[in-house]
Amino acid sequence: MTTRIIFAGFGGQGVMLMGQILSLAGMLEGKHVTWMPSYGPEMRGGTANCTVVMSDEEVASPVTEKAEVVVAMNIPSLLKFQDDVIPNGFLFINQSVIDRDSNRTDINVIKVPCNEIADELGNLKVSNMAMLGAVVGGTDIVSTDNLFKALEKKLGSKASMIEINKQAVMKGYELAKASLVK
Amino acid sequence: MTTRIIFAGFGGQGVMLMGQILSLAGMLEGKHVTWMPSYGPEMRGGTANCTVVMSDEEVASPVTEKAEVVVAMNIPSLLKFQDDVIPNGFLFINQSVIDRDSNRTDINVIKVPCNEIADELGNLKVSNMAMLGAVVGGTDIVSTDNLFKALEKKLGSKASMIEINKQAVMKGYELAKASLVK
Amino acid sequence: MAMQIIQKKPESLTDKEFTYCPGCTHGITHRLVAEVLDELGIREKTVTVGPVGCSVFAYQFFNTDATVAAHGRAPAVATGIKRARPDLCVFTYQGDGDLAAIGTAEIMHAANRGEKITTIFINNAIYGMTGGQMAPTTLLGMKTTTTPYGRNSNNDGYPIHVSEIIKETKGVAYLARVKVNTPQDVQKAKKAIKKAFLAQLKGIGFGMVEVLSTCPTNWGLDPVAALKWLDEHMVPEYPLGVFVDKVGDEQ
Amino acid sequence: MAMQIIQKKPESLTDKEFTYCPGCTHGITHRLVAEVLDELGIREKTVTVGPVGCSVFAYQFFNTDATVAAHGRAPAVATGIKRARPDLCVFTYQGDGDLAAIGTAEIMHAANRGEKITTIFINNAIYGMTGGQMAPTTLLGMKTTTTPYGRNSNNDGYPIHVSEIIKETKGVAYLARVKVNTPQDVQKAKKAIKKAFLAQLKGIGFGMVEVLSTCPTNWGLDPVAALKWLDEHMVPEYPLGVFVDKVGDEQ
Amino acid sequence: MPKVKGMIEINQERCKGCGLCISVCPTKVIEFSDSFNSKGYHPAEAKAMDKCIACSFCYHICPDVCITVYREIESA
Amino acid sequence: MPKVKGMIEINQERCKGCGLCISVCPTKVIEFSDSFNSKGYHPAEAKAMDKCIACSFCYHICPDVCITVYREIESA
Amino acid sequence: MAERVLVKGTEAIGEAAVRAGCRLFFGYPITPQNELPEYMSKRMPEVGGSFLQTESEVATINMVYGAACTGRRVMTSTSSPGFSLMQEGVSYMAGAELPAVLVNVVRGGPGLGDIQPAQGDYWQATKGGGHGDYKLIVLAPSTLQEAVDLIGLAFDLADEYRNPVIVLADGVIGQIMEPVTFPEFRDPDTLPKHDSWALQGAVGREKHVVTSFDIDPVVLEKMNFELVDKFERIESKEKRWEEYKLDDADVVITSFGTIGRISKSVVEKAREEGIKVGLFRPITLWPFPYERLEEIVKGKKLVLDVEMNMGQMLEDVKLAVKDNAPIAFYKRMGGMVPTPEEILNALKMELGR
Amino acid sequence: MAERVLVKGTEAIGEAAVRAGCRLFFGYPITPQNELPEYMSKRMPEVGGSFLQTESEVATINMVYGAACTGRRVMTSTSSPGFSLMQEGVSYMAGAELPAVLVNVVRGGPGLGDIQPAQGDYWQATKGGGHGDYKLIVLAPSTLQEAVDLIGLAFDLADEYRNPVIVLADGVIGQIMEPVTFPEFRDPDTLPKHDSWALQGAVGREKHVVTSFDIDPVVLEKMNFELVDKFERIESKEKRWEEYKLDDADVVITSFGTIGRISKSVVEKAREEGIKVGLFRPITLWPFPYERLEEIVKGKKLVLDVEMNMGQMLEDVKLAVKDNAPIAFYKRMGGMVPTPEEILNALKMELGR
Ligand SMILES: Cc1ncc(C[n+]2csc(CCOP(=O)(O)OP(=O)(O)O)c2C)c(N)n1
Ligand SMILES: Cc1ncc(C[n+]2csc(CCOP(=O)(O)OP(=O)(O)O)c2C)c(N)n1
Ligand code: SF4
Ligand code: SF4
Ligand code: SF4
Ligand code: SF4
Ligand code: SF4
Ligand code: SF4
Ligand SMILES: [Mg+2]
Ligand SMILES: [Mg+2]
Repeated sequence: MTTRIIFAGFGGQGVMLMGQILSLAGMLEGKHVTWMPSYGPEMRGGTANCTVVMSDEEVASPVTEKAEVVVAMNIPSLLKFQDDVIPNGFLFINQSVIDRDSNRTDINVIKVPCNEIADELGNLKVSNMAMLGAVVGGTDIVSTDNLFKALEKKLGSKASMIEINKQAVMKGYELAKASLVK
Repeated sequence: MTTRIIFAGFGGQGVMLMGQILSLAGMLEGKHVTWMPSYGPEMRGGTANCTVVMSDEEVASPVTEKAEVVVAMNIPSLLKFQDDVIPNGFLFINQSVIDRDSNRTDINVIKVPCNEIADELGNLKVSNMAMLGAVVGGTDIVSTDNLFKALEKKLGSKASMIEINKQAVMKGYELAKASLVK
Repeated sequence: MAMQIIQKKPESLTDKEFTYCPGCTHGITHRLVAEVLDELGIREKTVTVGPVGCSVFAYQFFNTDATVAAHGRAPAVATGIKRARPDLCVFTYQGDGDLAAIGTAEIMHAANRGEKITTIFINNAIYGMTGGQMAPTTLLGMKTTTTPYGRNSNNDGYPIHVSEIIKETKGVAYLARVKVNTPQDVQKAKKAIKKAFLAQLKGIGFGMVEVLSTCPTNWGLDPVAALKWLDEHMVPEYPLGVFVDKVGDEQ
Repeated sequence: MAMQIIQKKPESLTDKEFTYCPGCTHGITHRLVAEVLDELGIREKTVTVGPVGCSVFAYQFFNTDATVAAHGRAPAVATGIKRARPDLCVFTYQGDGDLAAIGTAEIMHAANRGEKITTIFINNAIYGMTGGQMAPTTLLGMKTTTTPYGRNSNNDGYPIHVSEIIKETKGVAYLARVKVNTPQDVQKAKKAIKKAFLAQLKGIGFGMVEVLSTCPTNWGLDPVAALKWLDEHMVPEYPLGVFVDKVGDEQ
Repeated sequence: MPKVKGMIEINQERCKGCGLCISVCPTKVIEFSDSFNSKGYHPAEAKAMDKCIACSFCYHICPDVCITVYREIESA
Repeated sequence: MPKVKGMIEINQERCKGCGLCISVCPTKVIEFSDSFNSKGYHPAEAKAMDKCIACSFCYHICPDVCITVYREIESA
Repeated sequence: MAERVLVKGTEAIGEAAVRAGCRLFFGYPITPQNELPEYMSKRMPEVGGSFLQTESEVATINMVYGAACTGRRVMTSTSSPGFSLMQEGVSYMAGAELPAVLVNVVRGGPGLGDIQPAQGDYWQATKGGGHGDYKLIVLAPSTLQEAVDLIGLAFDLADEYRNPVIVLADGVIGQIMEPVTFPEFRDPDTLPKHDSWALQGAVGREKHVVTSFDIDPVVLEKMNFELVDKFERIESKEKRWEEYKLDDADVVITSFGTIGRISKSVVEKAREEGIKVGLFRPITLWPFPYERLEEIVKGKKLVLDVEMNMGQMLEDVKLAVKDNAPIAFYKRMGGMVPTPEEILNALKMELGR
Repeated sequence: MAERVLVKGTEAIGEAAVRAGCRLFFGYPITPQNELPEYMSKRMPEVGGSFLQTESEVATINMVYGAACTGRRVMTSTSSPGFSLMQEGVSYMAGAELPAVLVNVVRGGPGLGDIQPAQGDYWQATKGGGHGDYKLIVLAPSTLQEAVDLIGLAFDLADEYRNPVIVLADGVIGQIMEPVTFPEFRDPDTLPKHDSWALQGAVGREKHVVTSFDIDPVVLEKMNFELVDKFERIESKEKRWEEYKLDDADVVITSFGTIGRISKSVVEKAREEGIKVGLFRPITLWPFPYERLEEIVKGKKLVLDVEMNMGQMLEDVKLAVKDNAPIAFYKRMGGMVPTPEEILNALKMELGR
């Protein structure tokens, strides 16, 4: 099984980090993973995005046109990537910033109020972790255990920060689980 | 038949011009000709030299290691090129500058007091023409007619100069003829 | 009483939206150049030579014939065009990586030849396009992605003073350093740019304007703070001024 | 009474005969550099970086470890050596085609970085090695094989003033222009060269000496006349002087 | 002191919400819009147009050439 | 005025006959040799050595490092 | 046991170089390899090395030349246009027999092109983009782990043969993150010192000279012949490649680098559909493993060469295959990376299926 | 009837360019082609053209790029190291589809090499010394008359295909004097104006843009594919070669440029000794006449490739010959020019005679 996930948003939204932590979690899970950023002048003013490919086999192309999962953190990202989700795939929308709906009806759309979650926890910066939690909750692509290990590894020194990040992850996770049940 | 002639001397001795006039004469004679200079940093302080190849057929290599005729206008040129003359070939030595003999005994050596001839004619600059005359006199490689035509063509405008150059050629020519008879 | 337009987008710009980051003053200078082309009425005889840098898309923005030079070589490309067609007006638009690093030889010799071209030089103390590496004009102590510990003169050399250097070449007809971080400075900058074009049009020689410019993205500042940072940090290192003026005053 | 040697060929030269034309003052400057290496006792820790130009054979003449850089790139090569081995003394020896044309960017940035190397810059207003083409330093009106009608500023640009330009970079620790056409000047030149090496040895920064030099062959003059021509034509365009001196006086 | 009457037009689709115009307007005519444009920015909006004195500062500083400035004149 | 006594040695094989030393010698010690060296040049020759004042001018100007200069000293 | 870490390609290459004993890095920014100089600017001071951002790629390669003259391990990295600017210097280095590792993270070309992954610099790397007769050893990694391993090899080969070595990557290799295992740090004492020729100051010995020229063609020809000998030695000893499921294959895919890894998926997918496909992936692009490929293709139904260029390695494939099997070619260009599916389709087309 | 004149190679090339309508020359001195810029510095002002001695070859090629942008005929000339420095610019020109004629008077390499005649830049010229996928048309004259003729052709091909054309010569071609006949001066009105794309000021029309890039790989790939189409068109239409005494030949010598002419003497001398030798001399090195050579070599005893390099055209010869005939190779390097005698000896050795 191979899962391709596109994370997209503004530069400052921690999009790259989300992808990296997920990749690391995948690696800890014993999977083959690659992470690939979009690069270049697109970053200027436009969207920043990265692709994670996670697979039981060696990863062939780390570049992808279609994806099982798309995470849109802002409007331009939604507009750019929603069409790339495969039928029955997942689209995660950062509801706090995106005030509109997807045009897709053949996929699972999960809206996450990332900023609100982060706000509640008292630090706007963890809104990306809320989203990451939602992705894992929605797809079960890695275990929360490995996700937390990856998170600790990546955030490293700042132990104080780890707790709040984990909380954000769990909020997102549960929200996604709940929204799937519906 | 292919004849290769190396002209060698100091930068200022008109060595290149000698070769070019001979080539032109050869062309007028209906022969295939190429003229090739040595080039590069050798010119600095060392010898300047050029090679003329004259042939009934198309000229293959304009570069040559051995030559039917070598013309040495100064000592370094003599030292450098005397060994390149083929057996029974010709070595022309500018006696006015070269105060020594060739080490070769298997070739025709013709000594030409170029500067003295030129001096006599009242212009040191025509010493190269004296040598060129000697070469033609010694080898009959072109007719004096075509040599004169080439000379006129090359010297062009300075009609006044043509006469004295022709005289220098004839002096050298006769001297060479005479020295062959000996 | 009626409303009359007193300022609007110049004709010498296409409708294409700039690709610069929000608040990046590259855009201001683009507009100024276009206004000058409009005022001088030379759009139709102008060729834009864009650089490699954030302004690599300049060829899309100016409504003139245009090309993109290899990184740093805009002055050479402009020279080629100008020698082929001396009747055209040719200008280069270059960043500080483009002009002051890889393109050092080309700009120096275009200036020294008195090549009848105009150069707009955007000094933002950083490599914008490639993601915030040190430029030759980066200030001492400034952290960039290739000076993670701050620019250190011992290892990385000093901020280079392009205008002060170029003024020592004899072919320069107009040379000034300006900034574009206040409305007043913007208007002054335009005057300088106009003169740099007149240096070419009048056949006097090489004209160049060094424009102190912001890079909010790679300076890590919001656009308004970047304007202020320019005054506080760039100007002390790079004093404004007219270094050469053989054009004289416009009547 | 006995005879004591007071001047003789320095140790830092090999026995290899120079390949320069008769009377070419390249040779004088070679000797001066070698004398300075001798006096400073640094032959064994020096690396010579030769150029492409008539002095392409410098690597054979200096009795030091040596290499030949690509045309114009000696300052970059020297930088590479120096960064790898800061304990070594590295100098470049470059002509005006090498340094002031193709190598413009490399010398400017070595100077601006304050690279701890020394550069001997031979300004003979001509491309010697390749047969007398125009150099960036060729004087206006001067006939060369590529300015058959005389150098014309309108087409060919102006004589470039390398020292005046380089003095505007902040990494320079010592910079002077000298000439070597009289015994007195030769001795002065040596002092300058010594300081340019001390700038490196003391770790202050980049040291350079511009040496006005003759090219009898391509100037079409006999060697003695060339010495005079240098005074009459080169010096007025390129005034002698010390442009930067952070080395201070030697005790 | 006769007050000049001005007006501006902002091309909100082109605007990138950098706020430079807001920072230089001497009479605080301009503010960020609450809504997004299609690029996802909050564009500038002339919320107090009556205060505009047609000084063109906003035009001069706008890096994206979004602003057109008008001034009231005696009709010809 | 006590005259310093000097002496020079010219490496005639190395000499290229450029004449620079001749042109700068204040006491006209040096002239061209009549003979050629093996490079084909007329090398410089110290023909009036007794006039040499050990000023080293010839050494300084010689581009081919052909000259060694000696000066008479009190023997130690 | 060394730990697996998730790193970016550019950093993997940088760290691998540091562990191989490289303490000198010169570079000029260019996408898509900026993170490599950026990493080195941080890392070099930590390990007592030297990082310098140069004024241009022309300066870079000549600084590398200078540093290599001292016998120390030195590296640079660039992308396509930057590598073109280095050609004179590269030719000088090869002529002067200087060891160094040059990384080219290829992007779309020609000219300014774009900054996406491409393989259009194959000819430049393997046939000599510079003037004169020389060869660079060219290593093409297809995964980050391989990139890490090849960097170590690159330094060793450079030192052993006194020849520049190119590591030819692309934006995929440069930009992705993958788990890798790093080798141990090389003990500085085990690194070659090159005392017999390097420029280190002529203390108590004859001077050393490093140069790529001799004005006398007789001598230069001798130097050339010696280089040719060396190249033949390298050709006989250093060919490297990967064979993947070739034993029973009817079809051989040839590809390198990023396409090499993608082709493995093609092999799998094809086999799922009952088409017996195998992969021949040259790891050394020069020396190219002609003989082995020639052996392999005998009796095969088809050789499908796949590249992100107009058919550059294709010429080497043809030189190896000759008339021994039909050759087809599938290309993407301009920074487009083909998917396994489209390659498989191309393959099926060629097979008439 | 046009007159035969005895001229130097560099001047022959220069005058041929002037007659072809070239009025723009940019160049930087380098031996052995200095007489060409020198000639142009004199000649251009006479014909109302423009000569500029540039600050470097890097500047040169970018000036050529600029001049070519205006649609006017422009030329430069250099020798090996200088041509290496032009590689980035050449790639840009090919990418931007700019016509121009580039003369490379090849000298001994690699690196600084020497200044004697050589052929070591064959790969650089034919396989793309710069980055990315592009091809230059490469013409290799073997006599001065041919050089004169090929210069005219070079300008025409450059204009027709909007592609740079290299004239690959060497120190022999550059330095010799031979009799040549010059063509008439081209009427300026008959020269292509390139009004549809050239930069001339956007007077009453949409702006023109000349560039080698697009940031979007989808678009860049399209540009790439169009280039490939063009290259295929050139391959199908522009192959040129000379066949000499091949009809009854047992042995085929393949060689180009200077060696091509020398090989004719080999053919003669060999035939005097009863060995039936013929010559196949590619005139366009790219596109290389593979098909014709393949046809010719069938059933031959031997193909002897002779070059002044380590075997560069040899690869193209192999691509053409495949297993159809045994191939031998004879080389000189470093600026050494082989004599007909030594080539004949090599040939006899190969034949076991
Ligand atoms: C030969 C070459 N080297 C490097 C690059 C990569 N590159 C693109 S833009 C740039 C620098 C941009 O900085 P600057 O010129 O200051 O312009 P800015 O983006 O700051 O406006 C570099 C190094 C390139 N395209 N070509
Ligand atoms: C890349 C390159 N371009 C051109 C040349 C040819 N070349 C050799 S020396 C030289 C100029 C020499 O002039 P200069 O530097 O002034 O030294 P000089 O001979 O006058 O001492 C040139 C252009 C070269 N070797 N390499
Ligand atoms: S990166 Fe900097 S210079 Fe480039 S567009 Fe953004 S703000 Fe402007
Ligand atoms: S050509 Fe000029 S610079 Fe070169 S050695 Fe001769 S005189 Fe000296
Ligand atoms: S014209 Fe002046 S007053 Fe009016 S909005 Fe703009 S800045 Fe404000
Ligand atoms: S300055 Fe321009 S781009 Fe910035 S907010 Fe104002 S109108 Fe928008
Ligand atoms: S030392 Fe002085 S006096 Fe003696 S020969 Fe030399 S120049 Fe003449
Ligand atoms: S200066 Fe030196 S080379 Fe010249 S003539 Fe005197 S000794 Fe000879
Ligand atoms: Mg910048
Ligand atoms: Mg010079």
